[in-house]
Amino acid sequence: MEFVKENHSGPDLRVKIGSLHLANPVMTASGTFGYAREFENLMNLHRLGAVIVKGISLFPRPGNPPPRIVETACGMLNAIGLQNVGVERFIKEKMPYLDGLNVPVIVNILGGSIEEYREITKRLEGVPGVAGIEVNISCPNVKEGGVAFGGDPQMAAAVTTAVKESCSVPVIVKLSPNVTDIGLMARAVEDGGADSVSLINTLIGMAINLKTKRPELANIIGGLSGPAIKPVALRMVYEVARSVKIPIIGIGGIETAEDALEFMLAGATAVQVGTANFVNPRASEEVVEGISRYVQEEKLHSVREMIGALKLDPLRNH
Amino acid sequence: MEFVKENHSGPDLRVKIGSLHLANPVMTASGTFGYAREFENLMNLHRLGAVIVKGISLFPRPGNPPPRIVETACGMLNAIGLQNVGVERFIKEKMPYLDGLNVPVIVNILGGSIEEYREITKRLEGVPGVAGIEVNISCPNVKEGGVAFGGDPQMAAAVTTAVKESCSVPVIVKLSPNVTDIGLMARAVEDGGADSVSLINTLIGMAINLKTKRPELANIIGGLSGPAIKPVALRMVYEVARSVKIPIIGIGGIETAEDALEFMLAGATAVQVGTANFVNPRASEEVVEGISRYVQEEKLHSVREMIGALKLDPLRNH
Amino acid sequence: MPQYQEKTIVTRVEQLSCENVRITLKAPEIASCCKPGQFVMIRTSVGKDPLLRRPFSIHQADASGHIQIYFKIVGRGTEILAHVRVNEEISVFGPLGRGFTIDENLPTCIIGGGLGIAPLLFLAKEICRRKKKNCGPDLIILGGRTLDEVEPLVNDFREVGIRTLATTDDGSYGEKGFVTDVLKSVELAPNTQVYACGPEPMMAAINDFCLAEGLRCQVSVESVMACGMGACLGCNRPVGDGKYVHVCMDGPVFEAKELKWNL
Amino acid sequence: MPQYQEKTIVTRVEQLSCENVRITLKAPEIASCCKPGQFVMIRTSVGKDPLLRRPFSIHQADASGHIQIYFKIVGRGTEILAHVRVNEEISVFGPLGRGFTIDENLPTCIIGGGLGIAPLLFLAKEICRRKKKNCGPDLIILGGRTLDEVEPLVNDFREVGIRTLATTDDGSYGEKGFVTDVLKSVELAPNTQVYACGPEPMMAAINDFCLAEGLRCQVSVESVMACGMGACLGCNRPVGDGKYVHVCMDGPVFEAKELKWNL
Ligand SMILES: Cc1cc2nc3c(=O)[nH]c(=O)nc-3n(C[C@H](O)[C@H](O)[C@H](O)COP(=O)(O)OP(=O)(O)OC[C@H]3O[C@@H](n4cnc5c(N)ncnc54)[C@H](O)[C@@H]3O)c2cc1C
Ligand SMILES: Cc1cc2nc3c(=O)[nH]c(=O)nc-3n(C[C@H](O)[C@H](O)[C@H](O)COP(=O)(O)OP(=O)(O)OC[C@H]3O[C@@H](n4cnc5c(N)ncnc54)[C@H](O)[C@@H]3O)c2cc1C
Ligand SMILES: Cc1cc2nc3c(=O)[nH]c(=O)nc-3n(C[C@H](O)[C@H](O)[C@H](O)COP(=O)(O)O)c2cc1C
Ligand SMILES: Cc1cc2nc3c(=O)[nH]c(=O)nc-3n(C[C@H](O)[C@H](O)[C@H](O)COP(=O)(O)O)c2cc1C
Ligand code: FES
Ligand code: FES
Repeated sequence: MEFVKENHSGPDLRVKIGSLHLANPVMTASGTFGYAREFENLMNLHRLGAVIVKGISLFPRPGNPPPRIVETACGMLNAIGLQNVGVERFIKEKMPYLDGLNVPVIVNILGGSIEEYREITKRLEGVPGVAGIEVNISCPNVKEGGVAFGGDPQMAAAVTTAVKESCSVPVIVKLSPNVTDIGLMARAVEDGGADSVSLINTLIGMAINLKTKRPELANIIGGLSGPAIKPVALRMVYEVARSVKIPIIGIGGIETAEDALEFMLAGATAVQVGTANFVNPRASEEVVEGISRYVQEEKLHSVREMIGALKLDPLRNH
Repeated sequence: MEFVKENHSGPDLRVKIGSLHLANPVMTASGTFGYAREFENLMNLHRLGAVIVKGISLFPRPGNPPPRIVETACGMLNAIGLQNVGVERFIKEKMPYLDGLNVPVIVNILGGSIEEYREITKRLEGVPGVAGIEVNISCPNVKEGGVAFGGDPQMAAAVTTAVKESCSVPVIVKLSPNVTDIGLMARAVEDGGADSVSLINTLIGMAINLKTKRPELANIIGGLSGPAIKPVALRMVYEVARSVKIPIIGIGGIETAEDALEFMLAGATAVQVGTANFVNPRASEEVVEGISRYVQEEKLHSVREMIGALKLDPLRNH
Repeated sequence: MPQYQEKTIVTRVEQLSCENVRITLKAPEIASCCKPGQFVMIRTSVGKDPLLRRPFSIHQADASGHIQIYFKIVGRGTEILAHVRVNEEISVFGPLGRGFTIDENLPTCIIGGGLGIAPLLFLAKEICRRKKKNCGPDLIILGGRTLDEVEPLVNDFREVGIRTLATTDDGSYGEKGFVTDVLKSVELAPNTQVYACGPEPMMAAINDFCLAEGLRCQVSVESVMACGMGACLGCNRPVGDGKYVHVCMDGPVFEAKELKWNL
Repeated sequence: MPQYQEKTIVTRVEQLSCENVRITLKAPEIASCCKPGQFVMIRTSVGKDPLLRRPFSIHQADASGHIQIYFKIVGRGTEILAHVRVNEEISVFGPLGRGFTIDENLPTCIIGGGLGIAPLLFLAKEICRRKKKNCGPDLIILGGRTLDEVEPLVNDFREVGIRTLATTDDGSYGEKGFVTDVLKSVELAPNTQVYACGPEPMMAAINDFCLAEGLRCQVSVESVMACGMGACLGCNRPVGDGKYVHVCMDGPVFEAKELKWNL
């Protein structure tokens, strides 16, 4: 039996991502939760299924000039420009605190070349507290004319394999939604060795200020997140669930336990809460609480019963 | 001079789509304005730049079973299933009224094969009042395993050429946003002979009802429209403006004149108002009025000064 | 068919029960031309969320230019509407759809269940007006799950001058049972025109009854709606043979026997 | 640094001028620990649109557990906020950011322009409290475009017990001119601590003046914000050499000389 009946009283919320056991299916999305410490006064970090930290690159990155964010209808655009302290300072300054949390820490990584992804992964391998790696492939491959890794199945598979070869922890590949065929991308990284896929990253978008006649973001384009993108995210999770066998982590506009459970019905084993953390710093904990209540109220043996439990036969009563 | 100074007093709102002269840049998006007559009591149809009617197929289509629509955050999903009366009844029952309007009528067409697109176009050629054809390529090519025409540059170009060969009116190809590279698609249909591209059609999305554990739409997936998608639409218009020379028609979440003018700044020559027609039946007329006011207040010689006028140099005051 | 998009002013808000609210709106243009069974589309938010308008039957309309809607709080739109205050402005668009067909020469039986009662007050009043108050053989049956759903409206119906019976599923008000139990227990003239609005199973049962008894039956049905006026084709309802009708244009009132029921 | 996400209750709404509103909130946790110059993030809508919270300086905080914000209606969020009513609930999250550093041994000059006046009342009161009301050499200069932006607040500042001068661009209230004109015309002790908040050009001019005169100057600046607490990295501001500070964590109060100005 994969999930041994434990001697605890609460509902069974445990899920597995590859070899990674999570106490519940709720993680925080990369780039929306800082390095977790920012939230320590505002919520109980130990309640989370996992923490995913801001994307880390081989060297520090200053990020884009301002303005970096702008609100849109039921969403927001960001062009942070992957600002981060780099893998060395991350390990030295951020990991000790994260390692002290009683929660698996998944490190989101990014690079401009396959070698860079490999290097970061090697550097993270064996660092205490690193429970998994999430590979952000929505970055331009600088060696291949700036085409995003996430838009090309071959490149995505190659990155996956490079990362997988360089570490022993589970590797989650985070898919870009800006593609014609998300199922194809998911299969490519599954074939490349991914233990799991997470989706979606942000949709590429743009906002314009009519008064200044200028883009709202200094970077011109940015990534769209929030409730606005939830329907696209749900559809992609549903499609990917039909394309791969590895566990899926659903992301996109999740604000409540209901949202999270919908992603699980569509086929997700776990979820990530992103933009909602900005609106309600307790959002991710409230999602855990709500799922827990749901599992109890619906008298489920475990939350895992929800995974892919969407009914497709026509409802007579509709 | 392309636009002869006319002897009218109002601001100059005229734009050109191929050989088609429009009194102003505001059209109604296919599928959101019925066959125009539905709105005759509610607004002044003659104020529109053009009317685009519900997509027409070679034979009548009953459409999908209910539910066909569901609201989402700042948007809606639809899976109408391309219900329409077919080209013959359209010509007989709908065109006479439309022809009586003092406004160019653009017929949106759809098909399951290149031949079908060609047939419909031939049938429409020479029908009084048909001022242009908009080709919806977001349909599955039933002969090619159901891959959407709009997701494959070769197929999209082939459809374009077939339609273009079969009529003398301007051909607008309506691009699907569900692609990795929208610029590539736009170039393909430009090379195929399109006089213009319109974008975006709906993003594919899904909604789930947690209570019933079922998709909200009988068709499972549907098309996302409304303010939620505006940032994606603006970005794609901006990208396409950098990829092709033919005029661009911007679509996606446009509710106000400000929205429309933002699309023009991004590179659109004209715009279409879609979902907003449901919320405010006078939306398209109000967009015309607002643009007219803007051109006057900003003392522009013509609205055409707005096309692609986005400034990209960094604003010192930001 | 005239249609108006009006900026209406809220003149009265009545909390009829914990979840049921009645709102009176100054809407002179819509009030001047609407008919029983028609509906309006109401914008519940000035922002973009909730985006779409919500459909509501016209509960009453009067010569002074007011209309009323009567609704239950079931989600975000109705929640917002329930909190409007007097003098606030609401965008209302209508009247929409095909209403009830009235033949003043026929005896009438009006049956409402739960929120289905909403359009029937306007209907009862119009029938009474057309019949010049000669409503002796006419009957109204109002049903609901509990007292809350029925009692607050019964007086308004009684004042119309038509005999009104009430039922509740739990017996907390009127007869205990379903409206169909009452329907079966009363004597109806063979040429009675039945009007029904309520949950689908109720309307289906009434239709069965009417078919068996050879009575005419008109029903008012619901569907999701984006536009309410024939533009989106979102409000379809199967009528068999893979054919559909559109609730906003072809209805919301239909001859009961022409429909398929969602049970 | 304690931070709270509080469900606050509106206890007072003051329309100080056509566009400027002051709201008092019962927020005991935030009131108990906030410092002048800190801000709060306020949710203006319960729905999903507008989605993000809006940042507002803490205008006043008192021992009875109330805080105040003072703002101008500039867009949708502030429009909604301006229409809240007493007893309504608002979600407020804070206190956030680094506030002003106060040295009670230094003479003080507080300069506010337009909405930049907002955080300065709390600051003036705290300085006065720390100095045990010995504010003889201290000075407050409040400026704005017109009377509307200045006059409604002048009394509150005068009551603090610090000499308060006012200017308006159009001369409709106080001296005609800019706050910097006044600043240049008064005598300031050489070790004066200047505090400024207002439009960027004003703060830049004050910074220039202070640099020239060798005065200390702290400013409170703005930026767009998604989270207000260091999680999104959206609120950056260049400080030269391609380096950034983050207004919500490193500010909003900075040493003026460390910043680059957006002119
Ligand atoms: C022609 C017509 C007339 C109507 N007249 C009335 C009336 O007079 N009084 C009244 O109370 N209601 C009436 N309705 C139903 C009313 O439109 C819905 O209750 C309302 O749209 C719900 O909006 P919401 O935002 O509160 O709920 P949502 O947040 O949109 O939905 C909340 C829940 O209610 C369900 N729901 C949504 N729409 C409907 C619907 N049309 N019917 C049943 N369940 C629905 C949803 O599936 C969901 O479970 C009418 C509907 C139609 C089509
Ligand atoms: C730390 C901090 C403290 C603040 N304190 C106050 C205060 O005490 N009183 C007050 O009135 N305002 C204050 N502001 C500004 C306030 O946050 C904005 O006015 C508010 O967010 C606008 O919201 P809105 O939805 O009304 O406008 P939106 O609809 O978001 O925007 C409307 C217009 O206002 C502009 N705008 C948006 N945000 C800002 C901003 N931060 N600064 C300038 N222009 C902006 C937009 O570019 C747009 O043109 C503060 C900002 C920060 C960062
Ligand atoms: C401000 C911001 C920064 C982000 N940074 C990252 C990042 O560094 N790496 C990454 O993989 N995703 C990043 N994302 C994407 C989110 O992790 C998430 O995939 C996306 O926002 C969709 O989820 P949401 O709608 O719940 O926000 C960022 C998103 C936001 C809003
Ligand atoms: C109910 C509905 C039906 C539509 N039908 C069609 C159609 O028949 N053909 C087509 O090309 N686009 C169709 N569309 C897409 C719209 O024309 C438009 O491209 C899209 O809705 C985005 O614009 P919007 O956000 O302004 O609605 C439909 C959209 C909606 C909402
Ligand atoms: S609701 Fe749009 S057609 Fe009926
Ligand atoms: S506003 Fe999010 S980091 Fe400052």
